[in-house]
Amino acid sequence: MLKLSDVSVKFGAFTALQNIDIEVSEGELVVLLGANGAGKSTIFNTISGLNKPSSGNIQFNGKSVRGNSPDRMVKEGIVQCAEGKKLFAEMSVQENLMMGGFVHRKQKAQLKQSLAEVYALFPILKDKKDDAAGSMSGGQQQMLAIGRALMAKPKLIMMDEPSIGLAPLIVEQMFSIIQEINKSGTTVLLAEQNANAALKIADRGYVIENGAIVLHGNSKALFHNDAIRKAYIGA
Amino acid sequence: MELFFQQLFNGLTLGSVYILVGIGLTLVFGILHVPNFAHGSLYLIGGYITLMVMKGLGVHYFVAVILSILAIALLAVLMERFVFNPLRDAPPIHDKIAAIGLVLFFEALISLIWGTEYHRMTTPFDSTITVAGVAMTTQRMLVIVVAVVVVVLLQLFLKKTMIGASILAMAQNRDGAFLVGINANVVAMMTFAISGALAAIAASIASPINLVFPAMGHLVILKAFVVVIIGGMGSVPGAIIGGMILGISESLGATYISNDYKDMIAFLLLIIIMTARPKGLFAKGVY
Amino acid sequence: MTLIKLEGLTKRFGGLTAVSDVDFEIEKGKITAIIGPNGAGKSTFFNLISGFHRPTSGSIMFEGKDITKTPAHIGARLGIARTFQTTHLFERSSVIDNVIVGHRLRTKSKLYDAIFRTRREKREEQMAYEKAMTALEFVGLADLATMQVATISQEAKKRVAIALALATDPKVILLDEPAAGINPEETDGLAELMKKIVQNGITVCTIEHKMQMIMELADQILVLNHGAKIAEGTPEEIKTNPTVIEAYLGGESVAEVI
Amino acid sequence: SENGSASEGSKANDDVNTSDGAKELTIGYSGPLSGPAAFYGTETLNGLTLAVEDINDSGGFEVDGQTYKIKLASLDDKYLPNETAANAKRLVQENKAKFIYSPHSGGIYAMQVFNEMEDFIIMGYTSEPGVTEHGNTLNVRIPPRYDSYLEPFTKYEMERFGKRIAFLPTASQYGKDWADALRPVWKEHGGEIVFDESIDFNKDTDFQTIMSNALNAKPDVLFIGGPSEPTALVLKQALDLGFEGGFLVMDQAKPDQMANVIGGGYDLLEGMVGVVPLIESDFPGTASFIEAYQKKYDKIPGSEAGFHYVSLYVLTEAMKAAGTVEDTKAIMAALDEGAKNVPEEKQVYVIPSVDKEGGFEPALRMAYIEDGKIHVLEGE
Amino acid sequence: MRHVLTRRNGMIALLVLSLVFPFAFSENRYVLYIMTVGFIYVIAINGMNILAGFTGQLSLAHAGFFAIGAYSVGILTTKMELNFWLALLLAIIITIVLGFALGIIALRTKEHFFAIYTLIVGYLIYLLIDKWDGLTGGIRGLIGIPVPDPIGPIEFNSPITMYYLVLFFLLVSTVVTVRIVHSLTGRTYMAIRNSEELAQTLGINTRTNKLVSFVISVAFAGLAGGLYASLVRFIGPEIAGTSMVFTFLMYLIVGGIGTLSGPIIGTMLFVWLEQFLQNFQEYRMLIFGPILVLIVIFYPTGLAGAYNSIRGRLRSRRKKDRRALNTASLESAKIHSREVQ
Ligand SMILES: Nc1ncnc2c1ncn2[C@@H]1O[C@H](COP(=O)(O)OP(=O)(O)OP(=O)(O)O)[C@@H](O)[C@H]1O
Ligand SMILES: Nc1ncnc2c1ncn2[C@@H]1O[C@H](COP(=O)(O)OP(=O)(O)OP(=O)(O)O)[C@@H](O)[C@H]1O
Ligand SMILES: [Mg+2]
Ligand SMILES: [Mg+2]
Repeated sequence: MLKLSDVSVKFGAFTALQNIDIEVSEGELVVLLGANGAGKSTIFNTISGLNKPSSGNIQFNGKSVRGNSPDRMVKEGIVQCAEGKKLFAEMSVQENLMMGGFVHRKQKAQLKQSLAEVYALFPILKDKKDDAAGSMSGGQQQMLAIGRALMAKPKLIMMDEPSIGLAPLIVEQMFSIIQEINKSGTTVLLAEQNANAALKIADRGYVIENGAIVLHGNSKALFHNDAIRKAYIGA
Repeated sequence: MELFFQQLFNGLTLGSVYILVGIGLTLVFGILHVPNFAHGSLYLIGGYITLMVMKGLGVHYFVAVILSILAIALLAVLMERFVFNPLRDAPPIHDKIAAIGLVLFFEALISLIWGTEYHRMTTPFDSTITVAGVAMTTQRMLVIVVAVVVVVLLQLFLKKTMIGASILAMAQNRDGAFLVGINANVVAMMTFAISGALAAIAASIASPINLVFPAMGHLVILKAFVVVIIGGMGSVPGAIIGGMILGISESLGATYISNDYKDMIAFLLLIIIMTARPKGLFAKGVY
Repeated sequence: MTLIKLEGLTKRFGGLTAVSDVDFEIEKGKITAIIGPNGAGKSTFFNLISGFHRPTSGSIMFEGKDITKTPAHIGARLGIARTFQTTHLFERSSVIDNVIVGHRLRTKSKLYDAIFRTRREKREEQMAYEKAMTALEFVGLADLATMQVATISQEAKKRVAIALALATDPKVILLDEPAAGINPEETDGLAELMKKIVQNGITVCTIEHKMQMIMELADQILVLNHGAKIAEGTPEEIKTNPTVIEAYLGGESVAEVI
Repeated sequence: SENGSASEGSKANDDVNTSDGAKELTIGYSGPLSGPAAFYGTETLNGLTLAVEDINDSGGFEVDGQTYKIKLASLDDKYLPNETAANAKRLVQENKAKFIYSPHSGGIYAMQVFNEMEDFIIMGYTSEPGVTEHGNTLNVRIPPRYDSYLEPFTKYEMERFGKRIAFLPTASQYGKDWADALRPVWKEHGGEIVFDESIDFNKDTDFQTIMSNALNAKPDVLFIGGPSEPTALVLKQALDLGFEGGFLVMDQAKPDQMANVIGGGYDLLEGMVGVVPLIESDFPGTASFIEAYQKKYDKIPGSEAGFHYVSLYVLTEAMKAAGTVEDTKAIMAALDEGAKNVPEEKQVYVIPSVDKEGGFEPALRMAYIEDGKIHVLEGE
Repeated sequence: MRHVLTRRNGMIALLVLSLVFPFAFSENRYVLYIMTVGFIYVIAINGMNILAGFTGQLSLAHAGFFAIGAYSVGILTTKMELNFWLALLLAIIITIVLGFALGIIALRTKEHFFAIYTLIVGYLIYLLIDKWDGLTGGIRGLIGIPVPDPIGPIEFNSPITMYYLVLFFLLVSTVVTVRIVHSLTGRTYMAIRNSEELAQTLGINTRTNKLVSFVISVAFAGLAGGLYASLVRFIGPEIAGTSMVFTFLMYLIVGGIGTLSGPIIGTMLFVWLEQFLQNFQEYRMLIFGPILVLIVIFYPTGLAGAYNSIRGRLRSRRKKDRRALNTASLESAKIHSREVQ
């Protein structure tokens, strides 16, 4: 479904990504593991069209989407739930969610349906639907960000460290929600540092270090890999 | 009492013009987070185009106004593309300086093309109606009517359509807007186009009351900033209230306090408001 | 011994009560952890202690002195240092320049000293520099001193933020989720660092979601939910507290997994 | 613009021999060529340019056996006095100009600080009496002083409309000085000032507010003035609000231009008294000047252009009479004689004499509008 | 070789140049005058730089304070007939007092609001000068301001002595600026510029520091204004106008805001550029406007900033070699990528 071949990204003289190859098939849940600054967010931003690759190719459903503008990518069905949330701070929770469905703005009924689904997933958002997004706590904002991404009815959702700053209870919920989202037919590409939890729900994984992929395989294999246990799972 | 109502009417006219200019400014201010000092130039050129189209092509006033709106909207879009978009990541002071560069350029250009003399714009709305001792020219009534209509339409657009909401969304988080599939460039251009169109409308309907001349943008822009600040930047309802406060306080201040000091009254008002509420009257609680 | 004593601490934002009638004591020389679900009011709690927000009601005593109404910069001078949930540094400056400013509050040089480059100014500049280097060495970043902050890793930034707080010569240091977004190996390093800070006589107070780390590290834990205190006690007590499990931990197994 | 600008010839100009054996003499100009007052500045410069061309085309002028041609060096000062000062220094230093024109009192005052030290003559165009009151010995005032208009204007308006006047002049210094001078005169003749404010054309977006207030005081006459166009608009707004009295108009505004602004002929200006527009004048040189000006600039000249034109003839004639192009004192002393020697066909205005302070003394004239027609009244 | 081109040597060279400059142009009072006016602007802009460039607070009332300094000297010397030096001292004190009062209120606002608040205050100062005829001479201005009174044998009635007088104050203001920027106080200001919130948690009283910075800034403006009054000897309200403050700002940005050499580079360059462009008369804004826009877009850190970054790039060549190494290790990392089963 999604295929990155030999993608490199440069920021000025600094090479952030080096010859990345990633493949995600329809319905899969794939995790990207990597330390801080390894390049996970950069990969996402490159797929989203926020960064331009200096070389390599990106294909989605067999079509080259390299160089597409970010809004085109959303229309294609690739939606990112970014690190740092990037919410509309002064709009209400519900308005944020509605904006999430911007590309489907013509289908009013479908939007309503999606909104109900998101509220079912995150009841707290419904309680706070008229509050300004900026006034919510870190964790609540994270839920809103995911909810907003879901509103776009993505074929592929990319989640950048969704568990960051969340309470354990919520983290657990979050991972099961991700699993649920995946099961309901959305392909998921997940960036995580919490390798333990991520590998438990993922089908496959890639390990990124210093902007390059050093390891990849199915999640079981990765989970039992010594190097990974040492670096990402601890103990 | 007659005088009071006359001045109230005058204040309404003035306020309507301030509102139209102020809303354009506040929208751009909200999106770019930068005061566009070149907004006065859009106003200026808007006035000239209406006048020159009327004179040159001999078309009806309304036709000229529509052409002017289109032209200024386009010009504003070009401004966004070639000046403000490249400066998106620069510190805010830079936009101000670039805007000043634009002001200097456009004023010189206008003087070069159409000379530096004052022009008067004559319109079909030149008759006077007197109601209960209050003299109203039809042009002045047109100013108020147009302002009301434009403001209502704009508010509907921003609040009731997703495209309009996307403008508000982008004002708050540009990257976030990208992520939900809003083409931020299109929105930025659209905002500038609206802002330019409003400036053109304001200039076209206010010029028959005043004159058309190269410095006419200066008069309005400073007051428009007062309107924007009183109303809170990016807030359309705020700009409406700000415009009315300013227009009416000016006309009543000139009547009951002093004409010489009436500008000071308006600006002192702003100083007092900002001293009490450092972010303007209608600043939002969050952030 | 009690370092900070809170009584009836309450903070409202409009209709929302972010912190609600909390009584609590922070022990000197210990590590105190604050946990609770998202939006429980933990960060707000810190904002109140550090003087960033003023409480709606209640009082804050620091070393027996009432500091309920003192602004943030005075709090810092009294010895309350903090880091932010989202790392907050002077991105454009070098690491060392960042940390030097941290010691500014312990210097007295004024404009006069700057213009005439008085002996005091020179002495204090030297002092601030040394202090900053010490702090950087303490957190293990001395070799990054001249790097620009924007170019260093997330984990290093967290350490710089701690060094910056340490450079203020604090009595207590408030850390808002220091381990968020860093990997397990680094988390261990951070725990070590926190222990080292306490050993140096500085009280540590931290907000954290990483239970494994907290349960090992903390001497005392405060649990907030909906702004109110729902429990307080040692890690053992908290781990087994049914209210906490229901509201936050969500089953014993979780604490071990994460 | 058509004029050579300052630094093109930065050598000492009067040494440069042109091909026909004539020497070049530089006349400096510093005025508003950009910004809000540019229209006014351009007008004055145009009049001067036309005179320069006329003089040069007719072979220049001869002083003490040497023929001179004039080179005009013009600089823009945006109406800012400190810019005028900088420009004047530049014209003196780089262009060796001995005569510098400036059409605004701020610039003139700024030059008066150093013109005697630097030894150049200020050719000032302002009717403000103040500029000749500080005893500057190298200062020429080209237009008539406005205080001569006060009496006749007052009498005319009072007789025709009544004694109640509302003051609404421009808020410029010039407008204020005019108002200060008019007040005692109006009262002396038994009049009453029922409203006394000013309008700032640079800051006000709408004059109707102040006009409503003024008319509320039920005046018979309105005292207005400033540049022609906004003045005309003020007048029009008074009519819109139903005013039917007279208008006493400051000398800055010209009836012909005002009529143009509010559209059509003089009938809307009924009841106004003011200065005579150049186009309504019939001095020996007026008609040909207007024609030449229209041909070159495609518009009708105002009196500023005319006065600038004639002033350069007065100046060259004064140099001839003094026998020097260098000795500023001698030239100042010869101005009166110069004025008398201006060739008749060049007399766009007749300047019978120049007073000791360097002020031109043209005959007093005023214009009034009755029954939709302009009438000119010649003074003695 | 590298040692010759140090910043200090550059400064000395500039200083020597400015000291001998009048001898080369002793005949041309125009050139001296333009230089002197430029230097006066630099003094004012140094003040603006301390506040906007280093403390991060853009005050658009700066021209207003320049005018207050100028009018104080003007009024005190003409109407009260005070000695110039006393008047200058008083002028600075007056600007400081007024600046202090304004600072206390205005600094409650932040960012754009502060900029616009001060813009409006500046405009009010202008209106006040314009309307208060009795004190300021109103729109006509103040005429006949005397040259500075002689100090011993030194008289100030020639352009050269005025040049040196202004140069002296320029040096003083520059030294003061440099010292502040390189001190703990300067670090404090920059901390506030970079993040006011963080500065507060570090125990910095941002209010007081911003206020002091504001006061230094207006004191420079007042000094410059006072010198301006005695140089031009005729002042009108337009020196308080908005176009004046934007001119200052323009010079500062083009030279490089937040750099030490920015004010002098930007000012001297533009003051002369404007003189040069006089040749184009009414076309000159058609050239000048776009130049300004282009500079701001392509040299956002100003000319001084551009120079610094070029120097920085030359210096960091060595570091680049290290980066290459980094890339090489990535290369090998790729080779090691393998699939685990
Ligand atoms: N816009 C940019 N300009 C310059 N460098 C950048 C930019 N964005 C990212 N980088 C650099 O690229 C590298 C990879 O960053 P990235 O944000 O992709 O890492 P990450 O794996 O997502 O880390 P984290 O876990 O901290 O989110 C880092 O060294 C970062 O500093
Ligand atoms: N400045 C503010 N204005 C209005 N509401 C606020 C403000 N700051 C916080 N809140 C609200 O107070 C509540 C507590 O927020 P706080 O940031 O303290 O939570 P937290 O416990 O730190 O959560 P997290 O673990 O997600 O960071 C939240 O509901 C939040 O929306
Ligand atoms: Mg990331
Ligand atoms: Mg928090």
